[in-house]
Order: sequence, then C-alpha cells, then structure tokens
Amino acid sequence: MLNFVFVLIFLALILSGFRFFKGPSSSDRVVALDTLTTIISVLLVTSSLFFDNYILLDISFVFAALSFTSVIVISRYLEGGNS
Amino acid sequence: MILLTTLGYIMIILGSLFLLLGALGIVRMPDLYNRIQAGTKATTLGALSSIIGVGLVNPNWFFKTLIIAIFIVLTNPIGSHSIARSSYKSGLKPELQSEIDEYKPENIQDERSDLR
Amino acid sequence: MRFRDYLSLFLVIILGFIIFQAFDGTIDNGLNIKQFGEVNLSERTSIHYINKDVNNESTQIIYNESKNPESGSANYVTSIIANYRALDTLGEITVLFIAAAGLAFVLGDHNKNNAFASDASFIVKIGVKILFPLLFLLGIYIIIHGHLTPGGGFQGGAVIATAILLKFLAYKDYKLNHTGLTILESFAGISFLIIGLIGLYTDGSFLTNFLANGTIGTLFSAGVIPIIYILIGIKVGAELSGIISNLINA
Amino acid sequence: MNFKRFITTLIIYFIFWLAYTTSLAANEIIMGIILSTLLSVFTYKSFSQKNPENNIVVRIINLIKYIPVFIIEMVKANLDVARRVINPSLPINPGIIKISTDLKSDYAKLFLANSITLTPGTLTLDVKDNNLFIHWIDIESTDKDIQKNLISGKFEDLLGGIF
Repeated sequence: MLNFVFVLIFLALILSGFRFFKGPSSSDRVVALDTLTTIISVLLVTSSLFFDNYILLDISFVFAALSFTSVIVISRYLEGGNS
Repeated sequence: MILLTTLGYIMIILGSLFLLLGALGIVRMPDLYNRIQAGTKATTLGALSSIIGVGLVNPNWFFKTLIIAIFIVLTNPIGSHSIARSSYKSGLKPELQSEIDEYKPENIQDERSDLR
Repeated sequence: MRFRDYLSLFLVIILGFIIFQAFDGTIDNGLNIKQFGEVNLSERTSIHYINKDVNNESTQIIYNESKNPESGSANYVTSIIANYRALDTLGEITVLFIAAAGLAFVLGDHNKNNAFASDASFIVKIGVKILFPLLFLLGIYIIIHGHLTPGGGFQGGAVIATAILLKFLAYKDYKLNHTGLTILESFAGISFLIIGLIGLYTDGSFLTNFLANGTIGTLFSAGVIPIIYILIGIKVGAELSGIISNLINA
Repeated sequence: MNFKRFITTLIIYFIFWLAYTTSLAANEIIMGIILSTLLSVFTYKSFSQKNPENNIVVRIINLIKYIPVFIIEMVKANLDVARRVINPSLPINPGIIKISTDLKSDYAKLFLANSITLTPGTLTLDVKDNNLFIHWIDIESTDKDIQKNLISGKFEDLLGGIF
C-alpha cells in the first residue's frame, strides 16, 4: 500500500524538480523549491510509518521549519534586489 | 481500529494524489502567479491529508502529526504570499488581460520612503 | 578593580584549587603527579577505556526499564559525542566560538544599519509573531531530548538561531542584546569546564559521567550528558545568533 | 503584568510542548511547565492579544465552527486546481483587486489572508491597513460588495469571533 504512495510522491518530486531546473525566472525556482520541500516533509512522515520509526517525525518538523525559513530568506532577497 | 487504519490509508493516498496534482500544476500552469496558486493549494491539502492520515494509522503519534500538519498549513500560505509579493515588487507583472491591477505602485502610497 | 575582575579572580582560584586537588595525591584516583620518566603514558591517556568492562553486562538493555546501563543514553550517537568524545566536543564549540569572535572582530560595530530597508510585509510580520515561540520551544525540546531523540545541542541551537533569524527577517529594527549573549555564552563555556573538572576530581578523568545514569529512555537519565548538551545548546544558540546579528547589521 | 494574557500564553506553549513530546510522563510535564513559564515571561506581550472581544468559550466555539468551513473551502479549491491543471486552456481572466475588511485584530487579518490564499482561485498579495490585495484568476465581478462576498464573506464573521 505504502509503495504506491511512494511512487506517487517520487513522481511529484520529479515533476517539481523539472520546474526547479527549467523555471525561467528565479521566482519560479523558489516556488518549485517550496513545493519540493513540502513534498519531502510528507515523504519523511510517510517513511516514519513505513519504517515504524518515531524519530523521522522530529526530523520532518525541523525540515519543514528550515525550509520555510529558507523561502522567506530568498524572497526577502529577491524583494530587496530592486529597491 | 481497523476503520481508523483504513481511513488513514485512504487519506494518505488522497494526500499523495493531491501532492502529485500540485507538482503537475507547477509544471503546466502558464504564468508565475497561477503556478503559485496551484502549488500552494494542492500541496497544502496534500500534506494535511497525508500527515493526519499517518497519525490515524498510528494513533500514538496523532498529536505530533497534528502539530506538524498545523505548522505546514500555517507556513505554506505565508511563504507563497512572500514569494508572490517579492516577485511583484521585483518587476514580474502577471499577464493581465482585463487590466485590473489595483496593487500598482502608483495606486497605493509606497512605504519605502526611507531608503538608504 | 571592578566587580567582574574580582569574580574572574575568584573563579580562577577555585578552578586552580580543583585541579590541584585532583593531582596532588590526597585522593586515590590513579592520577597522582609522578616524577618525569616514571609515568606510563598509555595509562595516563586511555586508562579508563582499557579498564572498561563492557562484556560484564549479562542482561539485555531494554528501553524504559534497564537501570544504569553503559553510559546511560538511549541515543548512542549522543553517548559518543557528549561522553566518550566530550573533550573533542569541547574543542568543536571552541572552534565555533573562535569563528564567531573573528566575524565580530572583522565586522565590528553593532549599531550600523540593518541590511533591509523596510519591514517585511504584514503577513510575514504577524506570522513570525506566532512562529517564533513555536520554533524556540522546538529548539529547546531538541536540546533537552538530545539523549532520547535525534538532535541535541548543536541542532537545537541551530533551530533557536533560525527562530531569531526569522525575527531579523521580519522586523528591520530588531536588535539583539550582545552583552546578554556574551554572558550566556561565557556561562555555558565555564560550566562545561567546571563539569569536566568535577569529573576529574571525583573519578580521576576529565569529563567523566559522574552522576547516576537512571532508567534508560526517561527524561532525567544518562547522568551529565543532558546537562552538557543543554550547555552546548545555550552556547551554540548564542553564538549562531550573534553571527546572524553581525552579518545582518554589517 | 497582565495575568490573564500571561496564563493564556502559558497554556498555549504548554500544549505545544505536549505535542512535541507526545508523552505524559511526570518528568516531561514538570519540565514543560517550567520551560513554558520561562518562555511566556519573556514573550507573552508580543504573542498574546491585547483585548479580545469575546470570552474564551465563545472563541473556542467559533474556532470549532471555523475548521469545517475552512476544510470544505480547501477541498473546493483543490477540485478547482485539478480542473485547471487537467485542462489548462480554460478561460482565465486574471487581475489584482482590492477588498476591504472589517476585522481589527492582526491575527484575524493574518488568518483571513491565509484562508483566502487557500480558497479557490485567489492569492493574497499584500495586506495594508484594512485592505487586502488579491490576485484572482477569474474575475467574476467588478462590484466591490459582490467581490467581498465571494472572497471573504464566509470567513469574516467566524474569524472576528475567534480573535
């Protein structure tokens, strides 16, 4: 059952990775990065169910927090670039 | 118990489908703002559904998965708003056909008067 | 002389007294100062590791039940970092301290303008108001549970610094109290050394785990490991926040 | 020190702590109470609200009412996204509009903006004073009242009751 979920999640990762590498403007890349990190958080949570391992939940939380911060940092940088 | 487990697995699968939908949206949508919309909405619901689903399958973790889900639902719109606003400020205008743009710098007074 | 000079003198005298006590032979801990040439260096450096008997443990270690197992921490990476290689960790936080001090020396002056010309948007500002305590508490949780779950002092300190980075990103007028940071940092460093010296005094080896280990898997277990990790967390959090503050106000 | 705000902050932090540890052992609870007290001493002023209009029971009831409305809107939004992703040549008529809100509290405005971002076809670009600037994929009307009803009508009362 979870294998199917992993296939779907990997497909989603590949698709948003495509936008991440192609994306004409840097904002497109940041959007793709945001999506990628959310998908990876979900992947970590489902992996914790798959491996029956509690600790991956902690890692997922920290990963989500850090990726949110990185998105805010990059967008602050893009915004300041034109001022 | 078996009911909760089944419900949990259904939510996980639905959630991952929404994640795939969000990724597809990012690839297929025509311009940046539409991509942000598709990406944010679909991944937020996908993440919420999958993570709560994991909590339902393993009820010992429910509280923890709940707070991860709340965190993602709170932060994802903030992040995408921040990206959208900064791209608008850095000059990436959306493709508007109807020319309705009430956020133009000349329509609102600019707060950046204290530039160094 | 000011008050802080007296305080430093007092601390140095106490530390010297502890070291002297540990080496002068009044207690029998195998470390008495000998004549040059009579010292067996292999005994001096690794005596406790050679004499350590790990095969004696006949029963299996069970989470949440076993009492006083070897080094006492459920997360054995933590056992290695904060117990077997605690001296190495002391060196690592010294490296971080020197990096932060060098950066402060190069960039200097905390009163310059912020890198950002304006505040972040309303939504980010109010969002950070909610997220800051959430992330700060997460950092504290990671530090305190370093011997039970992944993470520990370094990681938790980094999460705390992330929370402070968010404050800096949202508010252009946000300033850290650098005096307070310095006090926290020095307090953590000195306490780390004092714990090491107490270990030297009681068991004859620097940074020995001299407290009872407790039941494996509970919060108050693993002897001095959580205490050391809390001190490392305070130090790393303060140093990284100082680095962020220096870079943003450069 | 405003005692009520302090206690509210402390309880919220303690709930965070319980969610992090997911354990009811006595050690963890003692540690959690100590830490959340310490943290709320320093941050309760910026975290808690100044003068909420309603008492705590009404606010919690409103919160419980708000969650299903929000989730239903989110599912609708995703069906809308799915429709557009599968058929990207759907007619779109994007534009950025300004709507005004009656909400006073900062948190209420934040949650209104987030809810609008997560509901069909809209994305909050900015909030200035009482105005929200919204990127709308398909502008259905140019009349301000209809726009306000369509976009934020469902949430305003409930959010005004929560915060």
